[in-house]
Amino acid sequence: MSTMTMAAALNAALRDELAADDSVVLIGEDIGTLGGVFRVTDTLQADFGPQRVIDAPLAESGIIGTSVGMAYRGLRPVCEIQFDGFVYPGFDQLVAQVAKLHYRTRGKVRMPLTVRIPYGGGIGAVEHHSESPEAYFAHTAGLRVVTAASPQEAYQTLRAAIASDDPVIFFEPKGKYWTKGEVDREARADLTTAATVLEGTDATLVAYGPMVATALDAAIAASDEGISLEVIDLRSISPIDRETVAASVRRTGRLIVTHEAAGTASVASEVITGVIEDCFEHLEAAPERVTGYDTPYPPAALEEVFLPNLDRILDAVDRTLGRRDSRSHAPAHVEVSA
Amino acid sequence: MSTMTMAAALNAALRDELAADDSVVLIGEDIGTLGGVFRVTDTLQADFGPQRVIDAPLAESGIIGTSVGMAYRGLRPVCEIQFDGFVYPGFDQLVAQVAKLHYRTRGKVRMPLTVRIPYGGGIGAVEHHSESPEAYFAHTAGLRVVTAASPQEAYQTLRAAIASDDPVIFFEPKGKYWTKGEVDREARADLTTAATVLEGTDATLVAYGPMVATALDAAIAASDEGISLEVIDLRSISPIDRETVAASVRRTGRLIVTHEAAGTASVASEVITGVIEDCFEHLEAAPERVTGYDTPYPPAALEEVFLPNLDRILDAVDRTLGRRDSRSHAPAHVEVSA
Amino acid sequence: MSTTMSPPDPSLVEGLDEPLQVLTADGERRSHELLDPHLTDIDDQTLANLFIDMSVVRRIDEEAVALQRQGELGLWPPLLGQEAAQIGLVRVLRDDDFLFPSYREHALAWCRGVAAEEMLSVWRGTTYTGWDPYERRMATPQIIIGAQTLHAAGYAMAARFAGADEIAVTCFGDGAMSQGDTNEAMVFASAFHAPVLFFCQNNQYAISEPVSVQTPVPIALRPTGFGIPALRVDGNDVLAVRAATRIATEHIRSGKGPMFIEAVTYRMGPHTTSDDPKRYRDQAELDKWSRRCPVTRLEKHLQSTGAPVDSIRAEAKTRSDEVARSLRSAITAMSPPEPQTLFDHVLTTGDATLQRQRRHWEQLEESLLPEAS
Amino acid sequence: MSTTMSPPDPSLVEGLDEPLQVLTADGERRSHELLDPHLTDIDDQTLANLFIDMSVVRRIDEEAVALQRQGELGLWPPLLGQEAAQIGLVRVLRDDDFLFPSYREHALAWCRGVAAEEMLSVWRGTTYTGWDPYERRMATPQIIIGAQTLHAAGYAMAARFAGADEIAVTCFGDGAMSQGDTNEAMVFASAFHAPVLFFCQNNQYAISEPVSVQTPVPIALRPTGFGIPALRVDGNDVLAVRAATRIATEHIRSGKGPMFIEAVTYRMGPHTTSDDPKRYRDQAELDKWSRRCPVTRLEKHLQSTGAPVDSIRAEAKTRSDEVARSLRSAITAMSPPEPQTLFDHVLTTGDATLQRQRRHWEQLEESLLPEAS
Ligand SMILES: Cc1ncc(C[n+]2csc(CCOP(=O)(O)OP(=O)(O)O)c2C)c(N)n1
Ligand SMILES: Cc1ncc(C[n+]2csc(CCOP(=O)(O)OP(=O)(O)O)c2C)c(N)n1
Ligand SMILES: [Mg+2]
Ligand SMILES: [Mg+2]
Repeated sequence: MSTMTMAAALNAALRDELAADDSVVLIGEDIGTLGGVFRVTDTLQADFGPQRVIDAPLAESGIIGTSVGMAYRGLRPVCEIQFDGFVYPGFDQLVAQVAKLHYRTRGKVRMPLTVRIPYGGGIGAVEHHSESPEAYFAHTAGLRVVTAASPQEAYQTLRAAIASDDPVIFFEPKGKYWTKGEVDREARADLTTAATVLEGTDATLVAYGPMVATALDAAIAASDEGISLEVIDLRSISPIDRETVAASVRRTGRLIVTHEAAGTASVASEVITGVIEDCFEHLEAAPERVTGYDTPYPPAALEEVFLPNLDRILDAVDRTLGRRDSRSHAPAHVEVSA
Repeated sequence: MSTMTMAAALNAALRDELAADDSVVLIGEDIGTLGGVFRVTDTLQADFGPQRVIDAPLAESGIIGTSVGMAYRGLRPVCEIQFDGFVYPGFDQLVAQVAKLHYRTRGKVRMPLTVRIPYGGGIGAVEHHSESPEAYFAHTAGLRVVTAASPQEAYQTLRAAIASDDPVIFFEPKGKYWTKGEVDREARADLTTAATVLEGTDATLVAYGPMVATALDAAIAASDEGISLEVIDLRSISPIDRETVAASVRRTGRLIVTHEAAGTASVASEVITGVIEDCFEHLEAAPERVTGYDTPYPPAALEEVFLPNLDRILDAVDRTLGRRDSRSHAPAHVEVSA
Repeated sequence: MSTTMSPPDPSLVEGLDEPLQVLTADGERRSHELLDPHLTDIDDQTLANLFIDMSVVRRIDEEAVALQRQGELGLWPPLLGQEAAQIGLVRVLRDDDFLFPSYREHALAWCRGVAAEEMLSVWRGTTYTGWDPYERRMATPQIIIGAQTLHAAGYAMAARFAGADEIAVTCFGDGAMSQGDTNEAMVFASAFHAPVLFFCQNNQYAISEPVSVQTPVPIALRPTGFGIPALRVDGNDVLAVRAATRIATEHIRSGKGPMFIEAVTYRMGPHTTSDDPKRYRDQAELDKWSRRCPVTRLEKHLQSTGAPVDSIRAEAKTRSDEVARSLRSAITAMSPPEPQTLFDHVLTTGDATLQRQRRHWEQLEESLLPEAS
Repeated sequence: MSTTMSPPDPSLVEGLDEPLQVLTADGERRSHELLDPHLTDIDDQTLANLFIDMSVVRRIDEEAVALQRQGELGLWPPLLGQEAAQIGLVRVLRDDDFLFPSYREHALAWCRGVAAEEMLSVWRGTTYTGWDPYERRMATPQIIIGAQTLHAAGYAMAARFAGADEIAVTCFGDGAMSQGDTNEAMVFASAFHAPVLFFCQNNQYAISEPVSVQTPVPIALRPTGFGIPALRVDGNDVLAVRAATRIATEHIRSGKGPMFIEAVTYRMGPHTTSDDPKRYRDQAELDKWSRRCPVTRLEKHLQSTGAPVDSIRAEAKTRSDEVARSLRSAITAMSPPEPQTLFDHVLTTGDATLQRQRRHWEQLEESLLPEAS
């Protein structure tokens, strides 16, 4: 066990996989000499050489497409997309090739790619640097889509993603890169189960990635008002661990789902629809979603308006609990934003 | 009024827009001399010239990206993507440029593009020729996403799409290209409202594009069993006309949503979540979705298994109505597939 | 840095003015300084084998078109006219070279041991993949234009990193030259000095669009801008393609990086069985190219060499008839996949959501069994 | 068809061995057969104006870097070292030529009348667009590498279809040469004979990656493969860039189709204010390029022509101080956008779903007003 930032935990996971398996190669823009714009690949090229940690030409389709070819020849490419907003030039190779090759070839060809995407906002960045495109990939059959909320999870989930024979889109909450936590490098994770990070009785609050911390803050604030929230970290965005979510909602009867991405046709829509299918009869109130609004991600000066926050979550909690007056949160709000 | 196929109605809409507005240009692969692989642009290049009906090099990003530039200079490009599965190379230009430019420039730059995409399956085609990618675009703020179920709607919706100052992704149900119907070329449509194509009292069945016909068949089959289904054609996939859907569900208390696309994080998830938000208290049973399964679109020999059909819709109707025995549909099934 | 970079080798492209050729349209063998050294193994037997290969794949093509007409196939993209380009290429590749084709390279599949019915199964709609890519060292048909070129570049990068000397070969058409992926594949191949052969069959058309819609200059010029040497060869001259392929593969295998071949040929048939070429090209053009038919050309050449043409022709016919016969019986006997296989191979491991969908489908099927009603 | 296509003009690219230059690093004017005819208007006043332009934009750049340090900006991509490339280009374009830049072309914006604070507002995070693209005939910064090159090609296609004689100009970097979009832009420009100038500032780096990661051959070779003539010019020589731009724009305006200029320059600063170049390049390289500084070079040249350098320098200083002063007051006075503007301009017309989200947000804000608690 040792304390490290999430960025360091990801670096450790990559280092340990590179060391453990010769077929693992990293490819991306500026991941070599520079060590990545977030330093997640720092020192890896120096230690494993330019053929295992590859500085790629500036072309995302090329990065994904050549990784498909490398996978054909038995390698396990780990692609880095520098920022969320730059994955779209590689979208065709991801949805038409990476996601489909195993199905297309009836299992003959496996695509054990991992595509690392630093994602999410709240960091005061310029356009295309704060997006949350996970729904596009969750809607795409043939891909696993995962994220992590803590250094420990980042470490073990990235290792599990690289070890998986399925293509995995790994969304790294870049806003949490510098948060610290204990990391046990012996711990292993599966890619399929959600985690109940806080037990509660009044309502189920589902979050993942960067929103898990906010969800826990909301649970604390709610508890000040005698509301007990159960907080679930989805971890796997696709497929979703519907068992864990439904089991919780059966107990609480109430559901709130939150993420940064816009709400329409989103992961929140899916979690809510899944719960409707799994345990409608247990719902005591309409599930609520607290997500980014249906606008493009805005300039930094407006991102606090766009992003779901404590107040919006607590407001939704109130609505599911049939308590309409949100003012009571003003103190909590002041507290937290102080 | 005259009777024509949907393909002919689309051709008429393009012809009438080209004639009505000099700034309208068509661009796509094989849309000139050939008149498009579905003949939707037949004779248009001969009549309006190669600078208004442009045979483009084989590059979808190039088609969308140069259309953005043409729009900058005041043109209204109508792009044809030859088949649904070929839109992904143009995805970056669509979501990062077309969808964002109006927002990015605070309204200074408008992107009155129309992107025509023949979509959907059931035509025994090869890979990448039968997909339904609408959810990717519905999740993308800044785009209008529409479709049509009849020649009349195809005509008026395409004209409205071209006339709109918003970028519009127009999904053409290619499986219905050869269905005939009356077309009134004077009729005009908006791009925002859903249509109640059949009134009913027991449950609301929401469909769009190619599934509207199947939904109507289901309503007929259901009526044989004394079940009265209200069928709503969404028409606008994004934004969704939630008013119309909610108003219906408030009356029927039950909801089934159907489309060909895979169900996870889909338009069906969104319609159901929207209804939950709008009229949860009116729901007498869990809403049901009847969609493509969460697999890639399969080879032709398996598409009948993949696609939602009469039986799956009626089965869902039974479930919302708490009637479990589906066997009663066997005759209806035989009837229809005969 | 580029400021101190040397200008490109002037001999970066050969055949720009006139595609490289050793067999004239009349089958006369012309001597060729660049190509002849790579044709020293050509004897009557080799020529006969090439003729038989080309005849058999043409017959498979004809059978496929007929089977499509009879409703046994949903679609078929004929290779008619491109036999020399494909046979000239594949017959001098090494068995461990890996091929990344588009959808029209039936001759490559045939020469890699793929049964005709396996090829056709994809176009019958029973599967997306007719053979095991690893067994044949050939990926199955790629329909997304240009996508496979990046796969080949990546495969070649991996081969180079592994210190192996096999090469990757990717086939694509004139239309594919416009796709970002094809150009990015040249970027990566050039940047990583990857052992990959870019083989472009310029059959003059992308469906209805003549190559002039894609580029006003010869295709073989394009790779030179990426620092990739190119050969522009008469794609209807099987010996020229064979020699060019040898030049390119020797260059690539010796560690000199990627190469590009533009095989100038002609798609004598429709784009696919659902295409009607009369809408966009005239008979005169077709006639002009018919006179350049690669199979007739080789046949004439065999005559000129005094080879036993009649017995070779007979041999080709016998082989073709056999293939056609077994193909027909195999295709008509081909049963559709089991419906539940729809749910297989989405992920390599179980997925609860999909399992649940599968179970629900099974229950519904169960409830709909005729005897049940 | 390509079989009958003529080989490319051998003069398709100039400056491959040595970038075209008329001002040596020491500011000496060398005669140049190709460029001199396009510099006949150069006199002391023109030189002085160019020097002042370059000095002012460098000062804006310095101020922006300082403001970022002080927390007034979130980020800034310095143009330091690329003044000659940008001023040499923009000062000979016509006012109605439309520019499609990347994010580093501050000098272009300045010369198109954009106020410094308008430029910086984007990097302050208050907006994505600091000016009206139609008013300045210049699109606002494009961050997706290569995307704007297709916009320029399309704009030029529309201009040609309209029979207009303005041209489109797109700026991008060495890294952008690897993107599919940039290559597709050359495909479309070439295929449609579009009046577009591709202006690549090869500043030797894409963030940390030297240009050798993108291509082993000179960038200026790339467009020739698309049939687009190219000029490779010393991007730190404002006169050479000016002359090259004139050659290119005359070529393009006369209906001869697109052209490409590679301006060989150097990013003397970090990629952006959050970059640390020490991690990937050494002092020696920096020193080498400092000796080629475009501003010093022009200053030395002014001296050699006997121009009143002191007064020109003074003039430049006065102008720069003015700009800096008004910039600072404007930036610090700049107020953030109203929160509810988040919901504006998604679509051009109302959208019920978003209206509803906006109303809900307003109600929540309302309920959270401090006085309410
Ligand atoms: C990305 C993409 N866009 C469009 C298509 C539709 N399409 C199929 S084949 C074809 C023409 C290809 O021409 P070419 O590359 O010359 O190959 P050929 O068919 O002549 O062998 C087109 C446009 C496709 N398959 N993929
Ligand atoms: C599609 C895309 N991928 C990655 C990035 C991240 N990125 C921003 S600038 C840059 C380097 C660009 O280098 P170059 O084109 O040479 O322009 P320069 O910054 O040197 O002016 C990269 C990789 C991006 N903005 N867009
Ligand atoms: Mg072709
Ligand atoms: Mg650069």
